Amino acid sequence: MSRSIAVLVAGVAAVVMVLSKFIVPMESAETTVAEWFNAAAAIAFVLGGASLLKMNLLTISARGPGWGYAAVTLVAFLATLGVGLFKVGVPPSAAFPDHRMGGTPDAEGGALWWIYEYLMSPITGTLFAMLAFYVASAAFRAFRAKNAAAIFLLVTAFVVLLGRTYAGVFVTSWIPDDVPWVSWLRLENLSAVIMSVFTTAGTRAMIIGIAIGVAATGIKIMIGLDRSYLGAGAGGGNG
Amino acid sequence: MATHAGHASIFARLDRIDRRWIFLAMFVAVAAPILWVGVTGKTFPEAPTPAVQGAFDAVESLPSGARVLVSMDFDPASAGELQPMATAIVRHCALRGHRICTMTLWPAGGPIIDGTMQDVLGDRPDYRYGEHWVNLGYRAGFEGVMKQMNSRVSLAYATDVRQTPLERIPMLEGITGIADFDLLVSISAGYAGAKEWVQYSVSPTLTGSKPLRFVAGSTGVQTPQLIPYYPNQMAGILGAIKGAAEYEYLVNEAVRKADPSAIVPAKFQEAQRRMAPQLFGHVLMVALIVLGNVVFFGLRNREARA
Amino acid sequence: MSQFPGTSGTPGAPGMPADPAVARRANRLMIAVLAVIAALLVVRAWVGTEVGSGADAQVVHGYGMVFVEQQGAGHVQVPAAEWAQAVAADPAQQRVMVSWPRTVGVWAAALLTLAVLSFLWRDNPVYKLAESVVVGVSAGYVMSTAVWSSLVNQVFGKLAPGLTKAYLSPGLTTTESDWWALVPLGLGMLLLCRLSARLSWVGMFPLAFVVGVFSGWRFVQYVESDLLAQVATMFDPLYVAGPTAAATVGGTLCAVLVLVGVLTVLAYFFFSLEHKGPVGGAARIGVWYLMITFGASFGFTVMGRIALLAARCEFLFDDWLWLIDPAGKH
Amino acid sequence: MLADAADPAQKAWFAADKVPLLVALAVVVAAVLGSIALARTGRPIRIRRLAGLDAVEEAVGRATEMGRPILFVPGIQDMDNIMTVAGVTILGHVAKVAAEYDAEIEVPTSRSIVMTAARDTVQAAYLAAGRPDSYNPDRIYYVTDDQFAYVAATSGMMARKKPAACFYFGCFFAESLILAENGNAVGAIQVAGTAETAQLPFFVAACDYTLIGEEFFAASAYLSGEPDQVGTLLGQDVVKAIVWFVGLAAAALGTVAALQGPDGALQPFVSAMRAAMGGGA
Repeated sequence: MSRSIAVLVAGVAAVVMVLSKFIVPMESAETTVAEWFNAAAAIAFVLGGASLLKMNLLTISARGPGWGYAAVTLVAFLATLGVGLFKVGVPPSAAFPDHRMGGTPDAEGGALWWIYEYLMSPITGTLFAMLAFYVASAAFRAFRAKNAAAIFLLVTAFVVLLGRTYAGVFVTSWIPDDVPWVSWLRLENLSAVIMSVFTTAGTRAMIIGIAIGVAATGIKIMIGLDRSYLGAGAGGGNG
Repeated sequence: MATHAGHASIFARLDRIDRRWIFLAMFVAVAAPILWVGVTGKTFPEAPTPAVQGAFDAVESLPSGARVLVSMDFDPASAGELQPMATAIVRHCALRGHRICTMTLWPAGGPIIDGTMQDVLGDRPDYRYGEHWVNLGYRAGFEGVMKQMNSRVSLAYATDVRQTPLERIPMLEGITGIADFDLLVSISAGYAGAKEWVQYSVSPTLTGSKPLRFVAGSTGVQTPQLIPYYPNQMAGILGAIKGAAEYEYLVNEAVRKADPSAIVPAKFQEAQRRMAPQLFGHVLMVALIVLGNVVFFGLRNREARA
Repeated sequence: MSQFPGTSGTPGAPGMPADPAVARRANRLMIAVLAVIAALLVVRAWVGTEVGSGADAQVVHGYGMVFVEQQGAGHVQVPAAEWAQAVAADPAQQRVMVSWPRTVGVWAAALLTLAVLSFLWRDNPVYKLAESVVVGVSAGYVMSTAVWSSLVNQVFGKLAPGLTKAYLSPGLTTTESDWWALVPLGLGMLLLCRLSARLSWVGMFPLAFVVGVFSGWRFVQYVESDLLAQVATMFDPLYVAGPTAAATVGGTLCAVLVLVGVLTVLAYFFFSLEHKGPVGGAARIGVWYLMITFGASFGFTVMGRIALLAARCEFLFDDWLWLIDPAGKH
Repeated sequence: MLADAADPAQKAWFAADKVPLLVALAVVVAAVLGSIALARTGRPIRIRRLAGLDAVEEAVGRATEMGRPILFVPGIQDMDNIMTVAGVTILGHVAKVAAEYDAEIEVPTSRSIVMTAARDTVQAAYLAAGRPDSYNPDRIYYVTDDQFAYVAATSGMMARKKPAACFYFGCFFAESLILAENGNAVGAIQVAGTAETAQLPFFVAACDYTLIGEEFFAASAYLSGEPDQVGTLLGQDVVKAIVWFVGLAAAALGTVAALQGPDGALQPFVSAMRAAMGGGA
């Protein structure tokens, strides 16, 4: 029963959003819903924090493997949340110098800013930077020109990799730049042609296909055929 | 056959090489040029591609005082690629005298805006907050924020980050919906970012009377997926650090052209400097793929013969 | 130390020599190489960096020093040269000074950067520690940002404007309560029910609402932007007249190749037709287009990865070790 | 042009410039719903052969011959991700083939719910293959939620057990590279499928077969055999076919108009159509 109501809620919400695109007076309905949607998105972040808290508390209380790391995560979470919510060390705002909560929570010099700048930035940045090492290792050990398709792919990758740096200019500088019949063969020009012709065409066809797929999913949610989301979690993503 | 056996053993040894040597090679390929450029200060000349030139022209062609909305939709994890773009575009806007409104759809984007504005406008006392630039900050909701801003910016943002109500901010006078801005810029590392801006805010205006001009800056991973939108739905794209370097080069050339004696501060050449580690990193990648295949097929031939 | 298990390096894992003697030798050699690199960096930093020029010159032994200047209510980071100048002018000045919190911060950032990089050597507790910290810190940061940027003004401010203005948000201009704000608050509360096993079914309703709204938007916007507007570009003429014969041929060829690419890749993604005859031929051409597209993606992705590594290296060499000063920070 | 056709009085409540969009949405709805209805009548709908799926049998056969296990990774996201759902559907097929060949299948997962779903699926597959006794739930296990820790553990397992066939079907991020690299190092046949565009190039370069984007979903719809899923696939094909012919016609019209020059008879029509569809003038 409650599942059917939920499916109905989703379907009605979707249809109303579609109609509001065409029926001008419904625009205010759309912006109101958007406001609720945004608040729900903000609360989803709170939900994310709460579920992290719950998970780590469970690990710690059960003395599960690696509970020490869970404790570190917990302390880091609570400390960051605390200094963020209470605006610890935030310089007062120019407009409201006397108000304790007048400043921006992550303004330069505040505790939250310090955590952001010196803990969060370096770790997330380095975690992403590690991928450069992994891709190098995979380059040597996994990317094999084992068939024509792979050869095509790798050769294109070479052209783009070299053509998008000075290496391309250097390697093919002997090709005259002022003879239009051959100048496109210079690596920097060739990589531009690959982007403007082949990537444009290939990606265009792919996003057309994806758009049709997204539309089909939307239709199925509207008429209640697709209910997979009911077993799903919530929250935004990045990435 | 001694030489042949020698070859084979080299292949076999290379095939079993400890991957940490490859990691070290990548580190050296990136670190050494950084030190070299850091000491010598040399950079490579850049030849702008059409998509970058399009982005530059979109900013350049606006009359002075035009209003540009810059959404910095990334977090510190991607700042290595995108910060130079953000700096270059905001700097270009400031050089042209445009009024800049900043915002972000990513929760960790706030300090990135502060840092960028401090870098670019720190020594521009003529750029007064509220009159020449304003920071709306972060709002949760991804596409929901775009939907609200399409109708009325003030629905999404009641105040700016300094808690000034929008109607009391001089530079936003006359701005109702997002289409009232003369240009939208999104520098984005993924969802929600440039693609969603195109879908939700730019494309709906294309059938109307006032299409919204849009420029995107994007990470290397995302750039190919934005290419089909250029030039119809986007005026230009800065793709990866190379796009940033080309844009920086165009802005710096424009500065030098206006005043041949002008010295471009080092902080505005970050992306151009980065092209040196890129060069060596890319060459190493190509070499590793080629070498890996030589080893692979070398060993396979040997097995086939044996 | 079972609460901090570091998975031991997996002996015999790919890329790790199987023979322990070889592995030991490789380890020793690698440690030696890393030690030499580290020693060079330390020696260079020990020598110190001269900041300022002429009479103002001061030698600073780098290592992550940050100088700040009082500006308004807060402090702003300034180059070391400015500090050198200020000290040379007045040794007792308090205007420009070393910021210990930020100096400690640069150290923390550098050590954490190295901690993460240590995973390349093998999985270890230090890496895991850095990872645990970032998971907690990111969640805390995002949650506090969501509260301040969205909930305070958009929800609390509408329900209790007086209280919110007095204690949380002095800039608030609303004075009347807007009870519609209870709806998102209620949605949020229901969403939080998902945390409880017994009540999680209640969380289904806000989720259904969010999914419904979102899929309605996506349905329309994907068709408008990625289907209709993309098909509109196919009106591009195949004949492109250029200023020269070469430009005309080139432009026309490019236009034809784009159209052929879109149509053949679409043909590849037909699933209800066997890849035989003309459809098969088109699909085979489509595969080539896809491979070139992926090759370009490959190149761009690699480019992005290397750029991020370069940024981290620059941080270590510039902000921490003061080996270089490309941005004029010192 | 279409916008002009609308009565000015109607503009007050109807967004006239969105008529082409309305038409496009109507076409998509009609195609998808019509195809689902057709599939529900029980008429068989043919789905073309997918090389990646054909490769499953070959790879499993080889693993059996060599007496080495099969590895299946259903991505690193939870069951709310449609790619994970599609991956688990394909796992059912792989497990069935494995049961028939009596090959050992290993499924490390990154989410506990995925583990539960995978166990159910594999058990059902063994039952369908008539070998319920051979099903071993211990080989389907949860490792950790953490991306890189998961990869480290899975890589170590790969080094020890040296699977002869590796399948990666689901949502992958940066770990795609590391998995494929390790699979290569142990000499496995590798088959992958994902719709995560940024990872596709790496899979294509490192694996023997890759199901690309929509192909991956098509494989899952085909294997599920549900009329609604197969019908949706057909509906999408219908829309693609319409796009195909409209695109071709658009290119022809655009070219003729360009050859006629700016004053040609076709130019106003082409410009108006293009503008109405959001393609600029």
